[in-house]
Amino acid sequence: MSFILRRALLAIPSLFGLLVVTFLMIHVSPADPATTLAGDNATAEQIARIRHQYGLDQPLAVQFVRYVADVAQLDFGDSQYSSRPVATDLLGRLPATLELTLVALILATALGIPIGVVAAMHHNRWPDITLRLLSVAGVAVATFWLAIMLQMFFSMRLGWLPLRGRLTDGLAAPAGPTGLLLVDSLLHGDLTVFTDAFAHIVLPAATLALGGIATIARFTRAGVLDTMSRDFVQYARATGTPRQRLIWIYVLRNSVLAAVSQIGLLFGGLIAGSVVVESIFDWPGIGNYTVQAILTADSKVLLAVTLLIGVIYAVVNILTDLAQAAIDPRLRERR
Amino acid sequence: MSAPILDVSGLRVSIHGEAGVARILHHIALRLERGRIMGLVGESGCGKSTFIRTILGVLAKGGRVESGRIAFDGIDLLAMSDRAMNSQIRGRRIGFIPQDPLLALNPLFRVGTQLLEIMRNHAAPGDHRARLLDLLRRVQLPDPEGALRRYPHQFSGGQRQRLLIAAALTCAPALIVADEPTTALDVTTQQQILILLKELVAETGTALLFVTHDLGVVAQTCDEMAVIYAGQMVETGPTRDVLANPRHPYTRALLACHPDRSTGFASIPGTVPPALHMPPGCRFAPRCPIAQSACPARKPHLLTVGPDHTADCILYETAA
Amino acid sequence: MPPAIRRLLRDIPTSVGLLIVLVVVALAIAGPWLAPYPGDASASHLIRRLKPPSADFPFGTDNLGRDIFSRVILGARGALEVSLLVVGASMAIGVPLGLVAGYGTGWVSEAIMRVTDVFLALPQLVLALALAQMLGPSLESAMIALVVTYWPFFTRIVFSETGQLRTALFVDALQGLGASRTRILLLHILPNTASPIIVRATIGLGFTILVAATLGFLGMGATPPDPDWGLAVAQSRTYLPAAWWFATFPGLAILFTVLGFNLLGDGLRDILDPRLRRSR
Amino acid sequence: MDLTRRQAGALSLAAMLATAGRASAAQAGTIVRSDGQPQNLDPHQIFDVPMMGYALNTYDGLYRYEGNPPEMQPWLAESHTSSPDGLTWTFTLRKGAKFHDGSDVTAADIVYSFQRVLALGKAPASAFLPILKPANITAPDATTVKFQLDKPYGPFLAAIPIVAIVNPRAIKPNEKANDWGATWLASNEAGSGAYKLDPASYTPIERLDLQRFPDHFYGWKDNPKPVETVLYRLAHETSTGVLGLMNGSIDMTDSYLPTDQVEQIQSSKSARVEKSTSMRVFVIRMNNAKPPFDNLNARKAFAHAFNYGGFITDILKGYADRDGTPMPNTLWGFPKDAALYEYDLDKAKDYMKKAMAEGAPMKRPVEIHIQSQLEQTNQAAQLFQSDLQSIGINLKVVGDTWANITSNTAKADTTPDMWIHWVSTYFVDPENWVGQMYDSQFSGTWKASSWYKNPAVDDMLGQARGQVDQGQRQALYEKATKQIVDDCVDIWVYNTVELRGLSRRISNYRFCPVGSGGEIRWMQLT
Repeated sequence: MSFILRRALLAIPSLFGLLVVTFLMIHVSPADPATTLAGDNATAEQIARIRHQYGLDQPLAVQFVRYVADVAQLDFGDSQYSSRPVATDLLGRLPATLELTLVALILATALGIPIGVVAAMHHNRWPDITLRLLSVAGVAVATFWLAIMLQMFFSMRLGWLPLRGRLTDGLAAPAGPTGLLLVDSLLHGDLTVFTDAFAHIVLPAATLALGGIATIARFTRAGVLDTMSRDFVQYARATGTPRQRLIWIYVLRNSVLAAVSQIGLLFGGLIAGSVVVESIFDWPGIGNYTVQAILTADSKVLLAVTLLIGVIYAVVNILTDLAQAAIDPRLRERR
Repeated sequence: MSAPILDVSGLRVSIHGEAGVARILHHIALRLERGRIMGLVGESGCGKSTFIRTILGVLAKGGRVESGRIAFDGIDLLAMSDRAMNSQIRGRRIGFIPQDPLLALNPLFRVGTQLLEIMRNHAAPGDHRARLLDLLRRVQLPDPEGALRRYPHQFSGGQRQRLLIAAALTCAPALIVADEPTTALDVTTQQQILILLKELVAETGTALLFVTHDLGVVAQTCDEMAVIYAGQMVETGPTRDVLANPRHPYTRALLACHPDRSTGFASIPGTVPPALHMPPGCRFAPRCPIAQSACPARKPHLLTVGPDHTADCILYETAA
Repeated sequence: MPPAIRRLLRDIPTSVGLLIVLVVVALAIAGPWLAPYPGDASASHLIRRLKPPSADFPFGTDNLGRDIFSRVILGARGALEVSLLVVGASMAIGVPLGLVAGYGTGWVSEAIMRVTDVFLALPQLVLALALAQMLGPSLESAMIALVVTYWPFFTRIVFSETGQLRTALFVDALQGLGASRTRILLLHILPNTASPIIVRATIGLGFTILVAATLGFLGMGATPPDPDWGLAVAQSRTYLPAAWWFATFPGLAILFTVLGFNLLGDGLRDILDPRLRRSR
Repeated sequence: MDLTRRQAGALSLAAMLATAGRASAAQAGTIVRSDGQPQNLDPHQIFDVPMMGYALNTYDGLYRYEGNPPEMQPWLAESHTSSPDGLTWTFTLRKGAKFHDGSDVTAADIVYSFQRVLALGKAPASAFLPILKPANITAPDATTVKFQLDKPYGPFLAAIPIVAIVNPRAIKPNEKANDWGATWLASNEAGSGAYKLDPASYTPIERLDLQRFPDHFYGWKDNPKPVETVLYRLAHETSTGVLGLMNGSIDMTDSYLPTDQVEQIQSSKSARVEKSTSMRVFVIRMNNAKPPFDNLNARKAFAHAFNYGGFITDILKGYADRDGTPMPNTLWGFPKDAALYEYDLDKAKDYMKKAMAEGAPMKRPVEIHIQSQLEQTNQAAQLFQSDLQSIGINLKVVGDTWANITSNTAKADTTPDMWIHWVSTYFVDPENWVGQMYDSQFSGTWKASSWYKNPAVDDMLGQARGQVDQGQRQALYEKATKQIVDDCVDIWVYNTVELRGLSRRISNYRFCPVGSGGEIRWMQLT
């Protein structure tokens, strides 16, 4: 517990640095939020009034201190675009993005690890070479292109999977508690919504997961090959442990250590990738919200999103450390 | 005399790697009777470990048995499939004690899990846990109950080796192969482990093939010994005979190097030949002080030089 | 043939990668002479809009009647230029900082690494988008954004390598001989960090092409009429699903190019980094 | 790609999902529209095309534009009178109109609504701020509203439908610190319109649900099969919206479909395209303050180099009407006899020579900013570029965004050399086009981003603005427009034909340039 607390405290300076960098970058922008705020037909005086009203005519340092003070009280301000509290909008969208990225992560792990193990077991023979080529291709494919191709094939040509959105329009989403449709629908025993939500998440999650599958497969493969050359594997073989059992239980646990450390990095990549995927599949998550904020120079939203992603990063890193400690007893003592 | 538990003859093993073919074992022959302890002695790199791996059927990648026979209790091990070796021999009838007990245990699993895994695969049905605890007490491990819940790195070196000795005994094997089991330990611990091993052999009636580079350990522990040089078996015989009356020039040189024996600092001139470029014939010939011109042409084979005492040297060719 | 190259060529995936990279480089250099309609970089032919693939136009034509095959070929140069510039600039910033931070021990080193960590934690695509938006969407601002987010990777690598080398015996020996700090850094430590830098740079080239294409797709990178691949996919969306060729071929061009760099990078890593060679 | 039945069966997961994949919005009474929401839901803060698509359904005004060309219809007001000097305007309200909370719409509510617009001072206020003080809006009785203007203002009546009437009883409890309930109304609704918002459904940008309001004053007798539920589900890319339309998951797209989509939608079983001539002009702006565009011959060279016919016929497939002036050609005040610029590269070269003789830097690279999200601006720029290249002018296309460009147009030196946009119908009056685009008093707004200053034109536009008589105003606007065309201030390309994708389930689509046909209450579902 103290470990988590210490890690959380360590993350604060980084988050602060992140805030400074983002704040500076946003405020050197030529785009004037006051113009956006005033709307299409506003006059110059109207714009000036709005600039004053939002404190946009204050020196940068003043604006920053004011902002940090607000953030410290968990007040992220109002969106300059929609005039709504940023925190409300962001929290409302977070479950959609979390659901998408978590499903993608599960998919990446559930497929990436076995692929990596199989490749390692057939080291340098054709299954290995094929899987290696495929996994590199998985990292090389442009997400936006893959998403469009999947849409064209599975939604338009075959009509098997929905084109867009998170749930068929008009279908009522179950009320809470998690906001994750797949979980909530099961909790409410609503199979219609579950099937529908599942059908909707397949394509975006698969698009998002592909790079992750490839990455995890690569690290697992390297990990298995490394572990296989270790003495304890020799010993286990010499004491007659069945091969499949040896690999899938004993070798795998050692091999996923490296892959697990990748998952932390991967999660950041998934969040970033969701910007593209959400826009193509009309997924109502923070990725789309972010793009909108970028297009409208909505600085409060951009700052909050950056902070949120920073916090998610920190949390994921702590979780990664915990997962590694759960796998490796030696790490547990080192803390 | 009953049939030997281990009978190896004419064994040749090579490793096929990127750089070429390394003929690691060139001519290995030995017989080990039931309940006896045999020390297998040689410098590092002479092929001792490869020999053990060959017996257990876990040769490294590219390893290939070119010729020869390994009979274990009359069964031809080289003819067995990997699956059969796994289910009938390794861990079940041949126990194994590795060189470095720290590296040999998976650091991520509890010791209990790992030892019970071996029993799960091989031991007769029954209360494995209780039997394991018995064994741990037998190898004098403190707090056996707690030990099962601990991880490998939480033990001292000696304790770990005791664990692995217990592991080798779990299935009451007819043969235990120990690969330098005391090398990684400090001298006092080494003594305790050796005494323990000797007691256990006497008690359980298992045979022990004890691989080491330490002649002192052999002298103290083993009934018989075999000397190996660059993949060739050069001398075998009862420990006392061989030590008292070494017949092969290499054995003599080795004994001369041993600090207990030699009066001054002595060493064998030259180096062990590289695995990829082994000399023909007798591989010791290039370093042998009494080599003859015929040595490089000699096909290796052991010659009887005394009661149960053999050596592989051109010197005894005529005497035979 | 040196053994390193022989080993590289014997590995099928690596040689495939090398082949692709060579083809892309050749296209980048000789594109205007190889493309059947080099004028289609900027010209438009309203008469032959959106024609499906045929003998005349193997990849079909786009929304302004331009030959997609030619534009895919012509796009290679831009993609390569962008990635070379971005990776080059990232190295120019990241490597010296990594050397200084790794070799020193004081607060300078600490400060550099803290800043690096902050930049590493920035969500790359989001930052790139935001920067591109702020500086005005153009290839130049996309490139600046990519450099801003990519240099820390080099700092990290060089930092850890230098840190290891600093404690190595030969550096002690050099210091003992009175070699200057700069001399040690440039002549002895830098060459020893070359391998991981080369590997990272190779993979970075592919990665940059991918992110630049994504920015182009989102309208924050290359601008029309650049024969940019990502931009082409973005423009093609209006004409889907009918004009499938418009989206397909530029996307495949991205895939193959990035694949080539990644395969080559993987191969180089296995050859240059002896610690990893075992895993082959 | 045809799969045999067995192969398809083997993919059991896909088979299980097949129903979900095909699931369409074809639920009785419900339609899904994929066009965008307004920035927020307060009709007094936001005033743009998406807001009108929303507010026309949820709010009512005193008058409403209907039909094409648009005509003012009595709406919450039955009639009005104005004093001969054009300063006093009196509106009589209809009786029985109710807000969504069931309370009556009274004259006091109208006063509150107009005062709120003025107090917030955002975009919808710009037509009224210079001529109307809050105190001068009064309610002599429950059905009469009186406006006393500071000075005569020609477009006053035309601007009346802009103001949505809001319910003060719903807003006042939610006011914070004199904000006139701005924060609350940004995510809620307080109107009397034909549809009411389900506030719980509101997720900015993404989704918004509307339910039919059975007690709407207009009644529903004219519409036996009205739309009961409207689901706004933004398609972030028009192309996704079109795909959704074709696979039946979307019933209504925005009205700016790419022309290339028309054929493919028409050939699909479930959807069609409505084509309506609008009042929405496509302009390529030139920054008259920057060389070479400060030179008339230079501007003419550019104007003659744009391939109007090719763009309209080949790229837009004919779905646009050539309009060489800043005025929609269907609106009064459009000068039918104006001399237009045609595509003629020889003339362009001549003008270029003249301009260069006068010292205009025609060889300097010129930047044209496009709105990256809007493919048509890109196509126009690229077409322009390839023609300009052939006469030796170097045009550089710069991808940009609306937010960015409109920030930059605040100053002449940050305004792009050229940029492309449309001017839509906010209110049906020439003031909405020439008035706000070319009167130099508006320089610094995006609409007047040419930085054009001609005192004669300023004078004419001021006069037209300051009187009520439409005949006199028409003459002034025609004259001013001709002068502006002669000055070749910008490059005017066409008046839009709006293309909206609709499900074949929807009939009785009524288009009006104000709101672009987004008014749902007329639609019938079959």
